[in-house]
Amino acid sequence: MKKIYPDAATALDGLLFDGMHLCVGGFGLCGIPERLIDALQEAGVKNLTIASNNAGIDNEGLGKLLRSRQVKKMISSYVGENKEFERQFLSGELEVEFCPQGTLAERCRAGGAGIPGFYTKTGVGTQVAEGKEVKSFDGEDYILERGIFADLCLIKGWKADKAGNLVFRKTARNFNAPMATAGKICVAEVEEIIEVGELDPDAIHLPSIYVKRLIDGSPYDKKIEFRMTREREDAA
Amino acid sequence: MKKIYPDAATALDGLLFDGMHLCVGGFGLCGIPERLIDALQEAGVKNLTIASNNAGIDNEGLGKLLRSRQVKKMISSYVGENKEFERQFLSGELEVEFCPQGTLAERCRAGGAGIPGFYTKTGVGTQVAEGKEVKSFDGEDYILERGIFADLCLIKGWKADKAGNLVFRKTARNFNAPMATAGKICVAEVEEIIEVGELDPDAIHLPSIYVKRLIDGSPYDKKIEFRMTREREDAA
Amino acid sequence: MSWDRNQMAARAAQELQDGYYVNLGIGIPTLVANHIPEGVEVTLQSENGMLGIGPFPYEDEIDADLINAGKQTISELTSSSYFGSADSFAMIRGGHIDLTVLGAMEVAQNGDIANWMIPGKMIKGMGGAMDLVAGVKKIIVVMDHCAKDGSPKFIPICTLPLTGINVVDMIITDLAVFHRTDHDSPFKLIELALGVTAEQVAAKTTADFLI
Amino acid sequence: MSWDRNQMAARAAQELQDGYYVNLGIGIPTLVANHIPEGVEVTLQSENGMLGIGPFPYEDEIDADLINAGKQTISELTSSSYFGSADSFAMIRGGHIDLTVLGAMEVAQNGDIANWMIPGKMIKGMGGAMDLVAGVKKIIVVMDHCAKDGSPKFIPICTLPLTGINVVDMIITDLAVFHRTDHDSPFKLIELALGVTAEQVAAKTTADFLI
Repeated sequence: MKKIYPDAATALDGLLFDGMHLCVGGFGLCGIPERLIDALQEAGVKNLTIASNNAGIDNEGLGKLLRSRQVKKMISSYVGENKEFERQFLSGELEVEFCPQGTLAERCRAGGAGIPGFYTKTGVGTQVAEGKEVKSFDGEDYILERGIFADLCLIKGWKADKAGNLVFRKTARNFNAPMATAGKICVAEVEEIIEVGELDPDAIHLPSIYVKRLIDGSPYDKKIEFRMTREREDAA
Repeated sequence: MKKIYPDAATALDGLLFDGMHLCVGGFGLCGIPERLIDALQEAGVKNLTIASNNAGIDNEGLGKLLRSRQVKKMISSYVGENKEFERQFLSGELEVEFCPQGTLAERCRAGGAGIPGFYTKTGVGTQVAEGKEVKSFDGEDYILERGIFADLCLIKGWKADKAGNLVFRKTARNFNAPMATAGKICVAEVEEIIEVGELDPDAIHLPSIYVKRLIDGSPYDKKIEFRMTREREDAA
Repeated sequence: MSWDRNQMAARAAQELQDGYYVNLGIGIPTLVANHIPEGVEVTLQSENGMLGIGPFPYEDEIDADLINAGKQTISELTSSSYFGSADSFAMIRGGHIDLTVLGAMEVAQNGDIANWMIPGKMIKGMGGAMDLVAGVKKIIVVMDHCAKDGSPKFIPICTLPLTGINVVDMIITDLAVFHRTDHDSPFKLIELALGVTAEQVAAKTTADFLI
Repeated sequence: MSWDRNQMAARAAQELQDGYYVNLGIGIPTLVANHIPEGVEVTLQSENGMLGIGPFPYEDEIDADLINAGKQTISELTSSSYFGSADSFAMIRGGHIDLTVLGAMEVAQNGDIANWMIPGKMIKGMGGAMDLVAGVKKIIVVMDHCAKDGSPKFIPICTLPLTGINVVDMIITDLAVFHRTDHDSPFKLIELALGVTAEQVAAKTTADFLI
């Protein structure tokens, strides 16, 4: 059972169709599956519904798919810093479902865990609750949120072994972890593919069962949205 | 903020009361918080409701608390291999709520995650579904299961740093992972307490926020329920 | 001639496909691991929190922190990974496990299964059985065709408390194999143990099935 | 004299207790980290998946894989840990974070808060704000007492779309501090900026509050 593919285009071969639903990992531009997004753009698949915490920025990340008008609907918690998004959204060309960040993460985790719905206090009494069932538990109101289960999940990891066991690095783990589980098939890109046995079995973030196709997407030139630094104090 | 206590009795000081609810980690005798269970027995606290996948065996693990008649109710998925349990259960002295193993794990994870209820296909149409709400999602029936949130969680880890970051070892992770989150306070026993910085921040199983009190319970003489081995083939 | 335990396990093993992630129950299902076909790579899941179960350990490798769901000592592989119980059952409930092989006390012709309790006897609990039958993609039951008293176990309606409703895809007994292509279809007798006839099977079965 | 941004942040920092796990919002709330009282150890959570946020990195430490929820580069501490978004919000929603400091556009006298959208303007989304106000044990709002046009922001009923209902525990403005002991009680004016009078505060507040 070979999981390793030579590039993003071949890794997505046979999986794409117009109108499909995707879960795409990353937070801002941190930990986004760049190579797979590029391949989606090249494949030209259209009318996509994408669950992703953000929608990239102009011409980075999912911003590329917005520019090429391949996205019908976004399910996101925050979509700032993106002019083309704003234009399509305001003109009604792009549908957006705003979902609280934690609810979005949990909806993906739930979908991946066979849980079609769960109750949360998040959003009770707000616009987010409109049209949703409200139920009281121990005297407190909660709203019913649905699990998300996509046709395809695209994630970015740090290292994976040839069996598909995968680890993330620092805050690039973010939505990649729950979203890897929330679909019929998950394709992962990583910075390095290593031999089976090189990862500590106690320290694997994503067991091989979730990673069905894998590419080495290196080299990466990771983008930073807000570069903050401090000054070194002078040696005394 | 000191989290480290000299022994199990002091770590439980001020936390115990009759009629309290507990979550206790472990699977069979693997990864059970032995020292903390012993301290519960010595404290003599009574009428306990305990969520734990198993109930120990005669005079090991929670079996000790059964023998001293401190348990009013168990919430478990499997309770074999325990004569005293059987006697109390059949005589009606002990109440038992049987819960499918995955539902029990998820109920604890949900309780710890602020989710009071979730839907699952597990148990639909069985005794487990009796008295529970049934809801249809996309044409399939699911039952509503409640989150578990206890007064106190007792878990066993492998190593923890002095800040409370904790790692488990192999299959001793089991229910210790979700149960650590499912209560007002979690007390952990580990085999070794190490310096802050000795654990890889990417490889921590239980972040320090969950571990409020910590003891070094070593040395451990871990029990094995079913010792299976194979023979080495003779060298050719 | 009926199949023995190993032959039943070997028959179940023929359902394994390369790349499958599989959960094996206790008893005969455990033996399936000994009959994995040449060229087929499968990864075994243990619901207490492990992917990639290895063989029983050598005496000097025994580790109390390394057990399977039957609480037996096991070993790990280079490809193994560990996780907690909630993540383990997220995997199971979420439909990520391709196949499970389980024992049963009864299977009904509509795919219901009963394998966790007998009224009047001490109840030990369902463990992970209800989660497995509800979540795994393909459910194979391996069981004796008849109970010790000779009564059929593949029957019109289960008499024992259920583990799951309409979940079983294949039944392998010591006499025959029944299969259905989907959960709206009836079971079909697709295979007989050497020397066993369809008539003999029918005589020992009260469930309706196609031949 | 009204408080400036740093003074407001310093006042919020006085609510920190030793051992607290804290989530700080973007803007003035971020400044709270610069005013943590001597002898008080707090651990900062970032909802994108980190406990133990360190200071901004030195130029040669910058790491694109290490950012806070505002997408700014940060550094790690020896006590830091990383986790995924579902685990991060399990922590938040589950009530494990002791305190959060957030900005707001409006707070109502019953504790409702609005801080995520203005009808007619481009909606950017609520990010993690709704999860934080629903899940964290203690919610402190830090905001200017009045909007730029001089209209009060602590008001009888929110006019903007809500982020959460009946969730705010304390309001720190440039003029005063309001607190309530539980979610059934009204807010009470408990502190004034130097030289500010209760009458001045009352004149700029349409919400009912106790003095």
